[in-house]
Amino acid sequence: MKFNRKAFEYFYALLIIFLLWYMISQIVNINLIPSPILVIENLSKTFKSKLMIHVEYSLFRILMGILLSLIIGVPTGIIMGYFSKIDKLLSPIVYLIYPIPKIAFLPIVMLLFGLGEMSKIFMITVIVVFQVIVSLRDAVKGIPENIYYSIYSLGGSWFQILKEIIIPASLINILTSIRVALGTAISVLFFTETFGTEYGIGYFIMDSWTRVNYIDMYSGIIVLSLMGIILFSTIDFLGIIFCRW
Amino acid sequence: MKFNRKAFEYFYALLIIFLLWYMISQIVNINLIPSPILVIENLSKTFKSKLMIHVEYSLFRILMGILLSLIIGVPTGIIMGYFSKIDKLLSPIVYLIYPIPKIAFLPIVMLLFGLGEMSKIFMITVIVVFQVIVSLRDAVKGIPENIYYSIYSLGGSWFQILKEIIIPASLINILTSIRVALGTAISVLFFTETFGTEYGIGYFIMDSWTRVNYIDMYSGIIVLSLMGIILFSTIDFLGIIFCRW
Amino acid sequence: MVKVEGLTVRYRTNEGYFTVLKNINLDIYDGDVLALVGPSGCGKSTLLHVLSGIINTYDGKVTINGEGINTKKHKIGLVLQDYGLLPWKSVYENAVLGLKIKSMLTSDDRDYALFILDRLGLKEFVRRYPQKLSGGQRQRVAIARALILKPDILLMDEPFSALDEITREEMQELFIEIQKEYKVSTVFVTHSVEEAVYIGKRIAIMSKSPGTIKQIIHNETYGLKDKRLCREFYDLMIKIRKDIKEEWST
Amino acid sequence: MVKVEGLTVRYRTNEGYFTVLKNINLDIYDGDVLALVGPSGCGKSTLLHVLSGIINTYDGKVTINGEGINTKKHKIGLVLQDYGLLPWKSVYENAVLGLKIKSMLTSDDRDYALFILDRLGLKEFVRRYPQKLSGGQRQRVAIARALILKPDILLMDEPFSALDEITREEMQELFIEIQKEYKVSTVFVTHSVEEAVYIGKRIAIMSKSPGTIKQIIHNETYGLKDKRLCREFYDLMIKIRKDIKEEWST
Amino acid sequence: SKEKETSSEKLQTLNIGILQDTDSIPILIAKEQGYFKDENLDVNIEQFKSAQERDSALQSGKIDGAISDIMAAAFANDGGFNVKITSLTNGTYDLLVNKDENINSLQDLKGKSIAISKNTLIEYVTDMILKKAGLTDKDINKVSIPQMPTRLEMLQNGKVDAATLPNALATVAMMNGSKMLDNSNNLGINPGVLLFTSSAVDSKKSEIKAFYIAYNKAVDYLNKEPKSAYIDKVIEDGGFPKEIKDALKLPVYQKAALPDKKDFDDVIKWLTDKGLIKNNYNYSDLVTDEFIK
Ligand SMILES: Nc1ncnc2c1ncn2[C@@H]1O[C@H](COP(=O)(O)OP(=O)(O)OP(=O)(O)O)[C@@H](O)[C@H]1O
Ligand SMILES: Nc1ncnc2c1ncn2[C@@H]1O[C@H](COP(=O)(O)OP(=O)(O)OP(=O)(O)O)[C@@H](O)[C@H]1O
Ligand SMILES: [Mg+2]
Ligand SMILES: [Mg+2]
Repeated sequence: MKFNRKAFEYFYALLIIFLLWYMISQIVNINLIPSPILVIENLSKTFKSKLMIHVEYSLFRILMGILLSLIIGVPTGIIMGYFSKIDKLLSPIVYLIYPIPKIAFLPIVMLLFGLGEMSKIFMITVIVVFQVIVSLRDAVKGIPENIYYSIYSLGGSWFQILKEIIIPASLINILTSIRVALGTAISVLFFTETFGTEYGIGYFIMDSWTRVNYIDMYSGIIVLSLMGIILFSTIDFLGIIFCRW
Repeated sequence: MKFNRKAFEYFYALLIIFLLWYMISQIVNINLIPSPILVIENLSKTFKSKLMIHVEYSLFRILMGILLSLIIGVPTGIIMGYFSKIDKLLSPIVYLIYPIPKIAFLPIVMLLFGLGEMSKIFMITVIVVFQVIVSLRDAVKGIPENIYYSIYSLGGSWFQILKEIIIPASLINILTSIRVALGTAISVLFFTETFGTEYGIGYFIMDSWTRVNYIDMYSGIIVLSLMGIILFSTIDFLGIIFCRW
Repeated sequence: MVKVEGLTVRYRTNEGYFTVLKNINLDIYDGDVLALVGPSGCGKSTLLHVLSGIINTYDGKVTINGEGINTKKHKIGLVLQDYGLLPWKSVYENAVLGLKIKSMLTSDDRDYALFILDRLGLKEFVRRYPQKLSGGQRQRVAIARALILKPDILLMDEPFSALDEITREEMQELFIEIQKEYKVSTVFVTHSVEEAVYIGKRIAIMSKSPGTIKQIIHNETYGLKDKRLCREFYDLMIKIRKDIKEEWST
Repeated sequence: MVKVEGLTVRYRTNEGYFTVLKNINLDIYDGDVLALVGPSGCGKSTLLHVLSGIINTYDGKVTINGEGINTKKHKIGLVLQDYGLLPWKSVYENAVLGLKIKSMLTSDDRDYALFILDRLGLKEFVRRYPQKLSGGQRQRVAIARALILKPDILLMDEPFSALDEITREEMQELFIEIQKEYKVSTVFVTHSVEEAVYIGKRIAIMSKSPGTIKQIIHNETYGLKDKRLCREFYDLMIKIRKDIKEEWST
Repeated sequence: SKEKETSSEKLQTLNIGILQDTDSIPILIAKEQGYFKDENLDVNIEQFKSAQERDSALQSGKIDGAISDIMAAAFANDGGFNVKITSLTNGTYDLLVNKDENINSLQDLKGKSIAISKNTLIEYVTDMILKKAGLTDKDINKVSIPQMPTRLEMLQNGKVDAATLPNALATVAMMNGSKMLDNSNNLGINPGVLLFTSSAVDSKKSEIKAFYIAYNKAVDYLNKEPKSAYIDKVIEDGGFPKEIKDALKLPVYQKAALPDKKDFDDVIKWLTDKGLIKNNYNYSDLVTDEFIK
């Protein structure tokens, strides 16, 4: 029943967006904004035959990218948040590297990781990981000192402090940073799937764009959105499961 | 004295990065990775005459973009976080739009805002604003219910609740989301400054890249990093001023 | 007058609804001082939350002077069990929060605020943030906030529980003094029978969970000077202790 | 034995350093029960924080059996003034946290934990999260945690302050019972002179801030049965009340 | 030129999008030498870093015309954006191989990887070169790398065996030792064109005419003057690498002319064979001879 309600909410959101889109497309009536009806029609005809394979590739890349970012970013962020000395050492480095446009290093990344999956996943990771680090660091810094008191007095090891206090206390923030990371990861697909592949929803959109096929392009965008919604809902669901207190 | 220490930390971070870079450049010895010495030499020679103007343009765009994202994103995020009904209405829409690669809407953005400053600032805003919304919403949701009790019993208006509770309680998260937004904003400069302008550090990097002038390109990247560091430090400083309790 | 009629409150938990208060009927007259005594977990705090407008989903009827609770209109001074201080506000800012919300921070108010803070022994801490105070000091900030507001209705949840005996007695005197002057209707929760008898005009005794009101005792010693030297004072304490022992231990 | 020699603690505030404890000398013998009485803000909690290893920058020397405080080695049971419960752990998980950290959660422990929780009247709440408990229930969870650990040293900061009189007395009895069985060295802070005399083997009286130890009184009534029927019990209370009135009101 | 100003009516500004390739050089020269001004025409040159951005600007009407190619024109029309090809431009595209690869003829490419950008003129030229050697898609491994500098680096560092690049970057590669196997010029194909949106064709006729007068003047200039007279400026404004200054072989610029019909039909056939466009366009559908007689 709860699930039904959720599904209904998304359905309604989709409806609103399509309605707005439809109205705009009818008012301005230019090819740049095709009618959503045409797009959905196209999508329903070609999804299985044309788009499915792109979704599979992209999903794999996103999940791997996010996973790697979390594996690297969560521990780094937590350590920086908890040990202010390490924060002092690392945050200047993070601050220096974070704003660099990673796409400029695409050639180097391709040299290191080749033209295949590795370099795509690496690009996603390297873009997303900094957001994770910064969010986690700030979250851990924000844990009030007195929450630690009981475990200090019990002589908890660093690992126990991590497990019993830091991770649960920053779980909400971990989920938030996954959400933000996910959004970013999906939208950078676009840049990482333009080379060395003919699959991936990012490639599909870019290729449709080159071919000035806006109907295909918007179909791809819708698929990307839906992918996003499914992934976001998964996180919301995890949040409900894990943050029950 | 405090300031000196901070400056020292950054100096040391720069040193480490340059050392690493130097070593790599010496080992691989390809023109894709020039020696940092050459880059710094180039930078010191050309910064004032060539790069300064690009920095000014970019700074303006970033600050405007961030400002707009905050003006839109902070209230939206707060309202979604506080009123769970509004959250239920809006978050599906946010989840749908957030992952869309905004670059795909370049033609529409150009149509609406032209090729000039407006469309660049808009692109930054539209990419960054979702990160701000999601972070803020989650932050406000995370405020424990009982913090509100005293103000409820005093009959505080919604505006007073906002001012006395929600904003101070989520101030750390606002700062975090500015940090994340800033990093993202700086790195998307790269995509927004490639048309309709001959200024901006993103343009400079891209232009140097297409001219296969890696020394210039890396000079631009260093400048971008330094810009980032200055902006990040400003936020750290604001954090110290505003979060004193 | 505050009138509580047939109040029943339920909390939602994972295992379903949990009835905390059951059919509470209670009148608090103007200028009344009602001491509320009850076993831990019987719903005293919940009742104060209802009276202060924090909880507003319940069965039954709660009115102030004939109309529903309107926190905007009525000035409700509340001392929460966990103090309810805002960590980002200094002691002074926390103390005047009530006035500020009611938007009438005149210079007289400021003087009064400082006077109260001084009386509560917090003068030297006005610029500190709550996180840097001791437990008792925090509690006094919460008391200060409620008093500085000069409320129409004062609700205090174990307001002196974290104070040493001497300070506690000073606070009790201060409260009696202020109560005399402003005649504010008060409900205060206490765990100390002695305190209930010392301060209360009437004493309400609650049952174990789900909380009901078992007895309301009119305190004959109310207003007497040097109560602690009176026999009646001790007699009443003994009676109440006997009652609650029977009542709560079943 | 816990030995405190020349302990001085300072807090850093915006206005500079603030001396909280000044030259404290104190011995806690094995099996000792030291009741600590002092005015609000005098540094009692700070002293417990030092003894429990939470604060470790101070002047002076604090040793347990001749060596520095080692929270990993010694089993320190601590009841914090604000309970120190973890909101993401259920009552049961919070209660066995100490055992879990010391990594020895046997099935005997589990039984003991449930026994203690039951004795504290928390049986029906074991699966609840602390945020859904009343103040007194939370405090009892904190007490449960300290007792379930079967600590070498037990430090309790106003452990019964949020409990009604009946529950409080039950808890006191439980504590005395457990203390008798396990002979754990205890320091407990209390605001109630009555409680100090009822439970304490020795009673330490602190001065106003900056806190020093003014007097340590050996409690002659310790171990007596039905103390509350003894004259000495009341005599000692009166003496202490007189002392603190003089001491603290200057 | 003073007299002209008074005689003719005020001309509207013409917005032209260019990319960083040698096709754009006559336009840069015309601006630089003031030939547009001579015609009393304001030309606003917008530089784009990628074909997508250029096409976006064109489709949103922010520019009137652009240096482009036949496939882009076909795509645009197929997508419902009417553009008209007005003339040919001059540029060459080279198929290069890595210096360490032992590839000396087109046949040696069998089984090798070639970096291209998919569904663009680069792929078209590559396909045509391969076709000449009797190779098909199956014989080689095409790798899509749309960013040109990245494609260059992948070639030079041996991540791909071969790559197709436009003139300027090909020169960089050759300076660094890459070998050119063949190019579009040898094949006699030239898909580069200048195109205008149909609304510009309708409403800015005199402007476009004036534009071509200036364009032809610039071609004359380029053919007459020694390279040294303009190369610095061209490198600066065109966004070309500095080090190719001496090595760069500019194409022989022709006065504005219409594209070859065979070229056009070949491109359309290539597009339809690959299923990239839905409609089959005739020469006259897309090309207008209004401005070049
Ligand atoms: N983190 C801190 N920073 C600065 N000063 C502090 C801090 N914590 C406590 N203090 C001050 O130190 C003094 C002693 O505090 P402590 O909590 O030890 O008192 P206490 O004896 O436990 O009082 P109470 O009975 O009210 O709990 C108080 O005056 C308090 O204001
Ligand atoms: N948010 C909540 N959700 C579910 N149950 C709750 C919640 N808050 C309190 N309770 C339960 O309601 C009952 C009454 O709680 P309340 O805080 O009103 O008690 P109290 O009389 O103030 O107790 P104490 O003297 O210990 O403070 C308790 O049994 C408690 O477990
Ligand atoms: Mg309570
Ligand atoms: Mg204390």
